[in-house]
Amino acid sequence: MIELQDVAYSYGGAELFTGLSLTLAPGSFQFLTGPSGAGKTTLLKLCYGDLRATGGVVSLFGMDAATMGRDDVALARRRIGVVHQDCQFLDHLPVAENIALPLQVAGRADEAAGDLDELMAWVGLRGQAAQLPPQLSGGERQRAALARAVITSPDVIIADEPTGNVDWEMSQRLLSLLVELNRMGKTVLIASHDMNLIRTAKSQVSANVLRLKDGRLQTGVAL
Amino acid sequence: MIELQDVAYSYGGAELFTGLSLTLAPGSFQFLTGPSGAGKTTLLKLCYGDLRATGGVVSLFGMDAATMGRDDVALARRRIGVVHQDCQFLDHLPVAENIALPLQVAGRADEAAGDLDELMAWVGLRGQAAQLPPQLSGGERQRAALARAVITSPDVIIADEPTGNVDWEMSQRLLSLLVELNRMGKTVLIASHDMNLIRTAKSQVSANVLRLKDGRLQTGVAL
Amino acid sequence: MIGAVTEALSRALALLVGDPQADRAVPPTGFTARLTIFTAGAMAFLAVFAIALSLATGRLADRWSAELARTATLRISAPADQADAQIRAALTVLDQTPGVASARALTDDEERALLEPWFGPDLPLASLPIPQLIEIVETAEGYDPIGLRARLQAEVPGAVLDDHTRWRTPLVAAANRLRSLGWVALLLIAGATAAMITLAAQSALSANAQVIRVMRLVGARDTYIARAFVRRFTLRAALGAAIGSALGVLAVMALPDGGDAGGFLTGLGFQGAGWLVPLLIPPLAAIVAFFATRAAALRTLRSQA
Amino acid sequence: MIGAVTEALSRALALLVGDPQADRAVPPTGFTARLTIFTAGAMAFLAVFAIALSLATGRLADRWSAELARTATLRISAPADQADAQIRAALTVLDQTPGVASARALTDDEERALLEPWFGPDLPLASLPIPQLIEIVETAEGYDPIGLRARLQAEVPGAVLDDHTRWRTPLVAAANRLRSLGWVALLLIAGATAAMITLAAQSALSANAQVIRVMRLVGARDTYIARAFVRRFTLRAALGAAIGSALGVLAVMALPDGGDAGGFLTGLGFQGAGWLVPLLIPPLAAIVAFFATRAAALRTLRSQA
Ligand SMILES: Nc1ncnc2c1ncn2[C@@H]1O[C@H](COP(=O)(O)OP(=O)(O)OP(=O)(O)O)[C@@H](O)[C@H]1O
Ligand SMILES: Nc1ncnc2c1ncn2[C@@H]1O[C@H](COP(=O)(O)OP(=O)(O)OP(=O)(O)O)[C@@H](O)[C@H]1O
Ligand SMILES: [Mg+2]
Ligand SMILES: [Mg+2]
Repeated sequence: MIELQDVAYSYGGAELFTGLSLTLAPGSFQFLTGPSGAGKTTLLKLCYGDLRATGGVVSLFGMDAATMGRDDVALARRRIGVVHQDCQFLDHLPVAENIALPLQVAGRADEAAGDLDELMAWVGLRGQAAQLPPQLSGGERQRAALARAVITSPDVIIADEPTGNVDWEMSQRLLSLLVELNRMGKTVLIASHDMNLIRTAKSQVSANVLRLKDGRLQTGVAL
Repeated sequence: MIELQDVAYSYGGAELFTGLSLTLAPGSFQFLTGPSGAGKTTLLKLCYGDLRATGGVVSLFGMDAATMGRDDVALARRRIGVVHQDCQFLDHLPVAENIALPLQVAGRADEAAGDLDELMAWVGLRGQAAQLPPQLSGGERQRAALARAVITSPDVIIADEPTGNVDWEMSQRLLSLLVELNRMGKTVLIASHDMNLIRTAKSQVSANVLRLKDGRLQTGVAL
Repeated sequence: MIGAVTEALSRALALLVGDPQADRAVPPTGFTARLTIFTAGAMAFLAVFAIALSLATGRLADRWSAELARTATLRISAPADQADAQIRAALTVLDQTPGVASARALTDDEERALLEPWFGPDLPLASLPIPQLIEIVETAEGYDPIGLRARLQAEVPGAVLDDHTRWRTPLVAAANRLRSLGWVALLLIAGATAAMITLAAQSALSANAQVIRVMRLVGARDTYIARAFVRRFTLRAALGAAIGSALGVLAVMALPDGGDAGGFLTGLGFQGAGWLVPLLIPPLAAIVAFFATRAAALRTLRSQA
Repeated sequence: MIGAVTEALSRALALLVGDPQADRAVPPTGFTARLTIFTAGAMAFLAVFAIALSLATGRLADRWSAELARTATLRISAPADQADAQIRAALTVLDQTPGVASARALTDDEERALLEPWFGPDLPLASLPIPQLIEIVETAEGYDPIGLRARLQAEVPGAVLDDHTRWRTPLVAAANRLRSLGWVALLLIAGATAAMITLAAQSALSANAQVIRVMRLVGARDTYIARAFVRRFTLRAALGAAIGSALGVLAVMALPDGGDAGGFLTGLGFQGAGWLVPLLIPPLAAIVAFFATRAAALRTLRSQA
């Protein structure tokens, strides 16, 4: 689905990482860990075409990301559900509409009704459906962002620190949602610092743990 | 220092909590836990005068928060270092200036030089001093926010989820900074979901754990 | 060629046609909204005045040109017995001069009317040795006064040509200056409006950077996002301009009417088809806003990841 | 009382006096900055033109009033033998009429000059039974034409008073209308400028909501925050207005000079002290911006926690 070959990235100064290769096979479940500032967010952004590699080849769904136009990227995004580290919403629209936004944009608004309700209940936002995003708590924002990322039932789900602000119980619940989606064949990539969460996940699904440190990516890390 | 007596708060709808009392004694170290959406952030905002209680009395440094003017609140804030859950900065100023901002505003800019360097090294941002805040990683932002909160060496430090985006090692490091400040007599109040962190803290300092759930505040919670 | 134009037009229309859902992506109100409406309104109001000024001075210049420029006077002083002959000779010369539309001798009554302000109505014209006057009406091209003078000197020695030039030129120039001033003001206003709407659109776009980021994140295409902004701004500019023009027209109507008092300065208002000109302002403002916002939106979008 | 004013002034100045550190809190550039500078500039430019128009039409109205209003003509047609006596009688009457500053009979040369356009220079005035003309110069208050006519009819039967009123009134009215149009335009421009700067300031403030939140969070007082915004906007408005006025003055200077061609329409430009008027625009714009931004900033601050 998404492949990075010998990829390098730098924000203008020194290179953050070089010679990094990674394949997100369909149906795989991967965790990305590493110290703060190692470049996890950067790596995820490469995977959904938000940044362009300064070296190497990134291919999204078989297309070379370097040759994709802005509309190609937009279309690819419809197949990738993304949870940003700092969740952003359309602050003037109620949470429910924000969560349904990807369907809206893809012209599939009619699919929303049933799924939306169920999904919002699952992430515990039923009571907040009519609130505006700035009126949500930190954890509620993260849950709304996750709901928005999965509502289109995309092929790939990329989540950057999706449980940083929620309690242990809720993070279990969110994890089980992702595991469920993975069982349905979706590819999942999650950046996380929460070792407990990763351990729990490994008990439920065959998850691979990647570790990004000092510009090198280790795969199959044992905890 | 900060006292809440029989405090209630509601965002217009149902009451989030009522009859809540809490005293932050000088030199105390407290953790605030509770499920996402319980009202932790709301409670902290009451403690630094960002919100006004809809019932009961909040007193900041002996003054009734309800009677404080905007300038009084501003002056009280100079004695309270705050780490917001969503860290915000002046996006056009480099990280170092952002961290020194509270000194600037209080007219104590000359004190910055030595402390600033040391502090930035401690939170691991020496290399990022000249970057702009939008160019920081999620964890770096949190560390910068913590550094900004403690640079004036305020009497009270209130941090909302200050380690949600940093790795375990770094969160230990930040914790030891807060413990150090607490040993110097500062009052510390931290909202956190991270039970490991709280456990570690309890081994270093006599920390009290508060739990906010269903509108009720339990004190002295065992983990 | 026609195909390309049609396509460009239909794309422009597609950008305008409402997708109520896409529209909801842009926050409906806020200061930039009010700023746009107000700017468009204020500028339209000023534009109505500038147009009124231009049209009025245009009429003034035309009238002065017509009244002053196209006539000249030939004065024939000759002994009574030769007068008739000289008049006939002069008329012949004038008939043959290119650029002279018509020429005729003034009757006694007309001469008396001319002199009345100074001498009263009872002037015994017949008994006075006053010159005979011939009124010359020029064609649009005008005649060559130097050539005409030379011929007249040869054939009608008693004739003096007074072609009013020293009167006409400065007045018509002044009226034309006023008129071009009105058009310059209009151009300035249009330019300033375009620039302000562009800037307002750009500040709205940069204030809504988060909207753009979120929309891109969930897979919206540039045109989908741009459309929402463009529609908003186009409609706001048109609305503001419509209000401003309406108020401007009302204000012009409320100005004290000059009538044709003096018959000399025309009132500052619209006449006939002139009333339709302010109707052009809102669509023009909308067009300006459309292109300004579209360029700004696409530029802003491309500058973002 | 004086104390209060002094204090208000010193507080206003304290808001303006630079604290380079506080200033850094506000992002230096961005579209609202450009928008403010441009708006102030464009409006100042238009204001210069409106002022020039007002001053020029003011001069025009004054001149027309002076030239046309303050003189009248008395025409005396009398048999040659009675002429002198009637002229003397008329002058006596005029001397005694309140509102007449001076009156004198035109000399033959002057009459000849008046008639020259029609009759040529060789008119044998002496031999003609043409009326004698008396020029009357009014005082500022003017005289009562009806009363004067009645007295003249009694004492100088051959006199006809022509007081030019039917000429004067519409012309002066037209010039005054143009002048007030200029002032109305000026008021409109000033109002629109104030409103636009307010809106620009408010959209800048709402675009910088995060700055305000952060500053409050770290314990900055409202005045500290407001000062940074107010200074920025005041300086921007002053800068923009200075540029706009300078360009406006250059543009007015570049207009083709009417000279006093025709002596009738005055050129659209500044004369004498008039050149100083555009200098007032930048400080006025700054004052407007100061109060507009200050009100907007304090309002925005108070609306936030
Ligand atoms: N726009 C930018 N310009 C310059 N440097 C940047 C920019 N964005 C990120 N960086 C730097 O690149 C490094 C990696 O950032 P990234 O956000 O990928 O880290 P991360 O692994 O996600 O960290 P965290 O766990 O704290 O979120 C950081 O040191 C950061 O300061
Ligand atoms: N401005 C607001 N208007 C209405 N409701 C609000 C507003 N802010 C917060 N809330 C609601 O109040 C509740 C408590 O919010 P708060 O941010 O205090 O939670 P929290 O305990 O900090 O949660 P988290 O752990 O997720 O950060 C949430 O359910 C939230 O939806
Ligand atoms: Mg990150
Ligand atoms: Mg919270």
